[in-house]
Amino acid sequence: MPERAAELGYDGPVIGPEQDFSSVSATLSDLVLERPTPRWWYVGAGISAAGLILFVIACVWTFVGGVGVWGVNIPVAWGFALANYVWWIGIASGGTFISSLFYLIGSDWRNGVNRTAETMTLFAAAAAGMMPILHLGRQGLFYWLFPYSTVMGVWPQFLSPLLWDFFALLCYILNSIVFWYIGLVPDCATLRDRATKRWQQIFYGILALGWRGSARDWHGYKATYLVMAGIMAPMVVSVHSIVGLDFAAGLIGGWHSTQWPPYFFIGALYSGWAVVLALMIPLRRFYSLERIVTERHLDVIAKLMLATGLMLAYCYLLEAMEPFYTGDPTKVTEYLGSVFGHYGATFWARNTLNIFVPQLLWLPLVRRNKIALELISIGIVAGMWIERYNFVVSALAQDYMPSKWGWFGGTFWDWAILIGSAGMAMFGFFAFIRLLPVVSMFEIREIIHKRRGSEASKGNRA
Amino acid sequence: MTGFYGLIGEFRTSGEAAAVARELHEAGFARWDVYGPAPLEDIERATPTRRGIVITAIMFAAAIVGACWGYFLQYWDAVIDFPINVGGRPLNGWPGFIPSAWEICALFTVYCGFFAFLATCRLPRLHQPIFAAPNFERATQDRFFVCVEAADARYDAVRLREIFARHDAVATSEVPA
Amino acid sequence: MTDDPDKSRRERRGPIFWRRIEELADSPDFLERARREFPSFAALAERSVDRRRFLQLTAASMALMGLAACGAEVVPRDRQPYVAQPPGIVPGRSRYFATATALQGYGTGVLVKHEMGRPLKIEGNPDHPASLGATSAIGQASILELYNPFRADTVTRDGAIAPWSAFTTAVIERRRALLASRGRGLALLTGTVTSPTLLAQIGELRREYPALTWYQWEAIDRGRTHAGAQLAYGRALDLVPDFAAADVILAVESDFLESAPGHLRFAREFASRRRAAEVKERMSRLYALESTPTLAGAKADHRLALAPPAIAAAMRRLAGSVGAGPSEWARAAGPHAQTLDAIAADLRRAKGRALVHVGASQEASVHALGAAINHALGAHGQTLAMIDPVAPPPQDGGSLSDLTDAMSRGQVDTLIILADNPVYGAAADLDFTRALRTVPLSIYLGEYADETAEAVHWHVPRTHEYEAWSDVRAFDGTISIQQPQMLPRGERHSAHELLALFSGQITPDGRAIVQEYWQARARDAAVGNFDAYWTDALRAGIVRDTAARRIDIQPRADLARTLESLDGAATRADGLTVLFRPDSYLWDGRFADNGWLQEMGRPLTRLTWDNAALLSPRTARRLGLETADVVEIRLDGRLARAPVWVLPGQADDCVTLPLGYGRRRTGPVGEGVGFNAFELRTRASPWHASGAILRKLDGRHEFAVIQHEGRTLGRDLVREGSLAGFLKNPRFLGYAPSRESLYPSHPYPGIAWAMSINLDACIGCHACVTACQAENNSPVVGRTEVSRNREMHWLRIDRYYEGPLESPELVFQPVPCMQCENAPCEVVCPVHATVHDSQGVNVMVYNRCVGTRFCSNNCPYKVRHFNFFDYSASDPRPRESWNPEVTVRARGVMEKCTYCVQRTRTAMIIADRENRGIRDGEVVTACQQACPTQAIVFGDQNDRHSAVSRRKASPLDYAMLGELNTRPRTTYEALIRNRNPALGDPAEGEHA
Amino acid sequence: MLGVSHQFRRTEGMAAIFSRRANLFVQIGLVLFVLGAVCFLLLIWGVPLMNYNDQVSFTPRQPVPFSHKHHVSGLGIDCRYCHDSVEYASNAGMPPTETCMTCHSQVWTNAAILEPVRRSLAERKPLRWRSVYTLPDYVFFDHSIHIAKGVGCTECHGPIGDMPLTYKATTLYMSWCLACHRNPAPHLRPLQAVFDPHWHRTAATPSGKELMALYHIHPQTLSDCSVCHR
Repeated sequence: MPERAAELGYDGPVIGPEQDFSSVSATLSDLVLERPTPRWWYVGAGISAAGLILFVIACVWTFVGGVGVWGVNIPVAWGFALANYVWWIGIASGGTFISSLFYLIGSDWRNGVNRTAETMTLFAAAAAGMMPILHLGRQGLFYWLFPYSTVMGVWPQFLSPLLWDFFALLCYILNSIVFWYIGLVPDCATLRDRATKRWQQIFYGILALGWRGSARDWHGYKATYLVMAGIMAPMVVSVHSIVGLDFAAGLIGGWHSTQWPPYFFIGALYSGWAVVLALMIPLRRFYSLERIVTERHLDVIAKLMLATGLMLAYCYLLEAMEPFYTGDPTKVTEYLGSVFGHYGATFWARNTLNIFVPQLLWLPLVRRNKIALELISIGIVAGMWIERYNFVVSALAQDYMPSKWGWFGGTFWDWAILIGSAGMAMFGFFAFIRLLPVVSMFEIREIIHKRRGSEASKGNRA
Repeated sequence: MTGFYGLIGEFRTSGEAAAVARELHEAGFARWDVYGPAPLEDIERATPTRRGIVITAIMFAAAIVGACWGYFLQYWDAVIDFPINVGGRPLNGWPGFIPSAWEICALFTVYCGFFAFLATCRLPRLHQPIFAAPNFERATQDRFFVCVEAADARYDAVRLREIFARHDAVATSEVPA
Repeated sequence: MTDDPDKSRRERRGPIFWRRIEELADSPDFLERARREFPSFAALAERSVDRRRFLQLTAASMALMGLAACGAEVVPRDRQPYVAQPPGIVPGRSRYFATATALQGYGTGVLVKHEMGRPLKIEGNPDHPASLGATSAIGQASILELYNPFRADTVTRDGAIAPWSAFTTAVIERRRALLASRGRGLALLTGTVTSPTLLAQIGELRREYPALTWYQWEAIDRGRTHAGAQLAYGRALDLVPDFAAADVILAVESDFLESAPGHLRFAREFASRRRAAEVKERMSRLYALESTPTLAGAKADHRLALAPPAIAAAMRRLAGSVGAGPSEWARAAGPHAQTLDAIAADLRRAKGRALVHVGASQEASVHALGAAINHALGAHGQTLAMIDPVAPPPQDGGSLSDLTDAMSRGQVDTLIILADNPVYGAAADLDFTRALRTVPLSIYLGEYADETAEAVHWHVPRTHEYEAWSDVRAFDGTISIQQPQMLPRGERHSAHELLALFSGQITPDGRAIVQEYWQARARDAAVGNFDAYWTDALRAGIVRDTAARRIDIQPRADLARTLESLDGAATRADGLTVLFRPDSYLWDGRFADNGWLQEMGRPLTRLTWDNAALLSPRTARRLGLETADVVEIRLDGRLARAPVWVLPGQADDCVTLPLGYGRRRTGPVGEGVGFNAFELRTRASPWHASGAILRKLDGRHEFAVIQHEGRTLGRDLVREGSLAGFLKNPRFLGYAPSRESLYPSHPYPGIAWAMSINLDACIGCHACVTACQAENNSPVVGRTEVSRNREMHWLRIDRYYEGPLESPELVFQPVPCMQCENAPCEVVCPVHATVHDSQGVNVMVYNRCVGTRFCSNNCPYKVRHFNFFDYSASDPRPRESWNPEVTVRARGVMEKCTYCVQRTRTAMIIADRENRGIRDGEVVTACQQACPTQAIVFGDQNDRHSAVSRRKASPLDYAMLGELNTRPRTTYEALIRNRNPALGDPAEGEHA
Repeated sequence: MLGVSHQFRRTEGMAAIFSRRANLFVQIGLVLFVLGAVCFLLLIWGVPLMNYNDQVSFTPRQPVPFSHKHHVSGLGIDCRYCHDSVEYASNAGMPPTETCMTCHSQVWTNAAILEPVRRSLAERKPLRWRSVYTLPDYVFFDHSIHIAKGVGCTECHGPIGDMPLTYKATTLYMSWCLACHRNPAPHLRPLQAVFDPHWHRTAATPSGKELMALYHIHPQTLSDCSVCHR
């Protein structure tokens, strides 16, 4: 098969032409069912597990010591936790959006990456979901945000953007689980049917729920999935817009602006692309999936990432224009402070990583260099965190009252939470790639079928 | 009864299976189905069903109910049960109720859709009679199967075998009940 | 400073509060502290835990996190009624008792609020001439001092705990010997004494021991004021200025707003002529000449920052100009001539209504010049009165240096120290400590086991002022009886009791001593019914008609000649001039163990938990120094290490060293905070010393500052104008509150609580902030937490600089919660933890708070504070000292100013019980009550006749950040500066 | 592509993985899941409302088995005889030992049951009563205003006049407080009846509405947070 790789270029098909139903089923299932766990997996999962342990320790320390162990203060009452939150939820939203929107518009390359994107969504959303709870002063009472009132007779305050956020995140995580799982059911059936070990048969059998692949079932399946995708696409837009509203609905000079919802969403999409690329490039190499996740995939995503990056650049320009357009001294000071002041380094770091460096993607040479692509993607992921950090912190640090200006600096535990949450998400992802097919098999079969059909019709005409 | 679940034919391509399905439909068979590893258009066209519209309708209804409940929950809590002056805003601050209502709407839609899908497929059901068909595990990999249940009023093993064979069935066998 | 030699010793010595966690983990007694901060976690570390135990503890911590909402949840407690209920005690109702506090020997009347027999809060005594109902920051914090668990409470002999009886035995033995020798070798060292009883007791001792020598010493004394009067009038005098009568005031590094005896009254009088909207063209004008910024300088309409010799020169020029000195003085060349002439002209114009007030730090010659100018301006009898010194100077012994000499010569064999901590505060060139160690028997009566207690044989713990009977005179001579507010804990005794022991009383009783004195005095004065007289004195807090008689006295005839003969103090040209100044709150260090005072931002530097070498921006630039650099100060061969703080408004080439820090031994709060400037202070130059060399050392100092940015950056936070402009157009601010909104306004038909703060009146003294802390159970968070911007004061006083930093004008702006009607904080709270009540107050429900902190983010005024750690639980003050009317906040909840909701609600309940409305003035917030200048007014703005409505009707009324449409209930009256038209706007720069 | 097998083993169906019984288990599992979810909801809503949690009828053991029934209903002693600050202070006041002894120095002077009271007086040590009604520290309740506004003792303390031993009669939940603060009318009575443990509404009693007007009660201000939380 490698000798046929030459046929697959960056403008080639999204699936190796030699691939058929059997080869796809066999290739992808056997990664999970037959293939012994590779050494790189132990290395990666081990590092992630170390991160996970760090996360658990940091969480326990935060619970026991209180959020005071972080660097948060007055005026900067939100620090890493909120930056992490926005960042993670952005990555998650990007994944869902790629999966749902490109399903709706029928892009066939989407079928090669949607499983990765959705899985990454799940773990990123889980990491995101931890942050708002962790950052509470009294974490144990987070359930007061539920509309639950037995002995107190008090309800939550529904006008608070945080409550919108709570509902948005809760519903989004719950929906993402179903959206991810429903896509897995037919693949689990394949695994069940190919499994030779008893535990595998039972494990995947239960996950497959007894799926038979009946045409009528498929019909209902497609209808459900279509409507779900139709709900999920606007939902992720709303979720990240609400995250933007957490800030935009506030009164803080640097936050009070209508542009944050789209700004945040574009950033989310951007980090979504970057994470998908950053995960897919090593994954297809280590799992030898070059014939299924082709270079065409990478090229398309890289181009889309470049386009999103330009949109983000436009947002950054708007961000720069607004303070001067309004002439509000608070906004001007805050903006200048974030550019040249105490947090200037983060401002320039984010511009470099998110805007300047990705311009290299204009060059096909760079787009086709997987190492460069990987590095740029990782740079964007980091750059997006820095952007969120700069956004959250610098606006708070220099607000209306100069007398109460004050700086924030992350403590060890702040970093532990950030790095630990990444460890947690990555550990989840590593577990996923050993247990479940990394590419949606039945959706690849659909592409193969479609391609065969079109070839056949072409053939007929000829 | 016959003691069999039905008669099953195994096919290499979706086209063959779809052709069988069309013929079965035209012949007026009711209790039959096509099994395959992906939702493919030709089979879909050949297999009449109303499940899609049922599920979509259920999801639409769920969306409406979810949105209304989401709004009402907030309205009742904030206006009727616990009216309190928050920052000088009106009690029924409806623009602020919309985001949560929408999220609840989305939650309802997706979950009702999921459960409706499971219900229409009668899942989860780990044991299915059809699993007893020889080679059926390839239905989720690369082969297509058409099975007519013995309970069908027009069930006629001889005629069915003839139809399957005409469409190049790889194998035809009886599925035990 | 990086390497602190005392640090490890401190760590060993016992609990240190308010440290950061990283430090905790390093120290050997981690467990001890961990137990306090995280009980379950400590238990974990303590035992050798198995996994099961770990899980239990973790689960318990989690559970506690959820359940331990605010303080304890519902924990059934036992109730113990009295066996016999004392009359007057009603559970849940507070009572007030009058007493007085003393500083430098001068008394200020206070009322102590009691709850179920516990003293809880200090208020000013409206009947007392030095208080008029107000208190100072130190006065407010005295209640914390009372409850300080680290005050000494056992007698020690050579550092070892000894019973009181051993001490009395020792005294009785010594007394026998002393009686035989008629008191030879007996020396008494006191601070400034105004207590009539104590004076009488000393008199009695002298009769018994004719050879007794009485020395007097205060680390920070008012000797120069008296010496100045001596120069001017030929005798020591106390001056009683009347700032309400003065149209033009010249403050010469004056302490009349911050620490001069009677300063609370002076501030009230001063402010009564400064609230522009009320007094209009009668507004007084204040000039200030000073080397280091004072509150008076901050409030001045025109201010000159001058080094000490330049102040003397300026005073000579002024004296020459107003006819109080040779007229050639008025023509002498010198800087700022134009300004000084304009001041002189203004003073002359205001003849009879002008006043010069000279601060205690100034040379006697400057005081004499001030007296001459006052005389020439006709101030006597108009704006100034003279009385005999309230504290009579000692007749024989003399100063601390005399005592040191006597000790070194072996002439003292018994020394009784009643003065506060002379070992710490003695002049550096005195070697007092070594001389002290040669005394065969030394006895020290001190509140803390401090540096002096360490150097003496016997340390007897002194009672707090609220634990003992005594009496004290105010700045005008009025006497107050000090009555104890609770029984002293441990073996604490008062000075009266100690001296009585030497008079042969074996079980001295403070009450009896004071009462006997007053009985005798009442007999002499023939007051008739002593009990009524006594009760009235206790109840009113003053003994009536005891104010000193005013003396009509003329300056010495040869005053002019004397002044001429005075040349400026000899100064060395090289180096900087060091200015030793008492700290605003720690004073001479005696309050160093008071967490409230340590953590109160200094009005001008905004520093907490630290002192620093204060330099002017220009001098710092010249020396290549900046804030937080560490320098070595060399003065006459003595060295000190200090961090630098660049202070705009400081005179060039002057370095101010605040005293009172660097305490080696006191309670754990105050030990090792800052550097000890006493180590550079000598007998000859207690206030100013020239020739200091600063050398920059490596390293940076980490300050705990409450305010980082000192300028308004062109924002309309503080609105201001000139008096002339205001009189021309009272509505010059053009401020009109915005009423536009997408939503209809919420109606407030009943009471609408509101507050108005007058920026003209605010002098930045921080009495209100301390009062708020005392009233509202604000915890002390400690140095590290302050440096992380986590201080918990609900009310802060922002200090802004205007104009060039070399000669800035200062503004103080108190910022409590604005109680916005359209509160941005409320809208973002997801759990209804902060909402409005029907009086329009933005209430904070601690027990509902989950701690998202969004409210604080969304507060444009940043007046919300968060319990990042369990500050209240780690505060060492005992449980019984918290105000039971206010929730003690737990970890993880937000808190903020509530307009003293406990006071408003109590008043509303009382009014409601009687089915009547609230009367104006019935509710007074803690800050308002403490404020010496009545800058803060609180009340019902729906009542058109209330004081707050009248204030808000002022054309100067504006809402800070009103453009955000938050509709604050707290508004400000704009600052008005009464500029001398001849001088223009100093904000545009002073050019001499 | 190492280890990938294209070989398919022909099998005789997969019935071996799950037997027909598996479906039953799944159904049982589903039912249990739904039941579990319902139970969970019932639990989180119900447990706080259970008597286990609200401790109504909690009757702590007291040093002296004091009977309100005997003293109030039997002897007709007014509440205020012992709880003397109830009309003018937040705290109703617990009687000092001397109050007990005003009578018990004359009657039942040797009763064994009163030994702790006599000992308290003799040793000048207070009696330690167990608290029956305990509010959290962040709730500030004022007896006097309730008395002044016609809220009878029994509204909160239940049939205190008929209690041989004092027990907790109400939940003291915030929702319970709010129920009255939002709608006080049904809980009001004429002032002269406030201390009557057996009072009940009669035809002649003014209506709750009239009493509210009489007492100047405005319920819209009563549910302000700052009424109780400071």
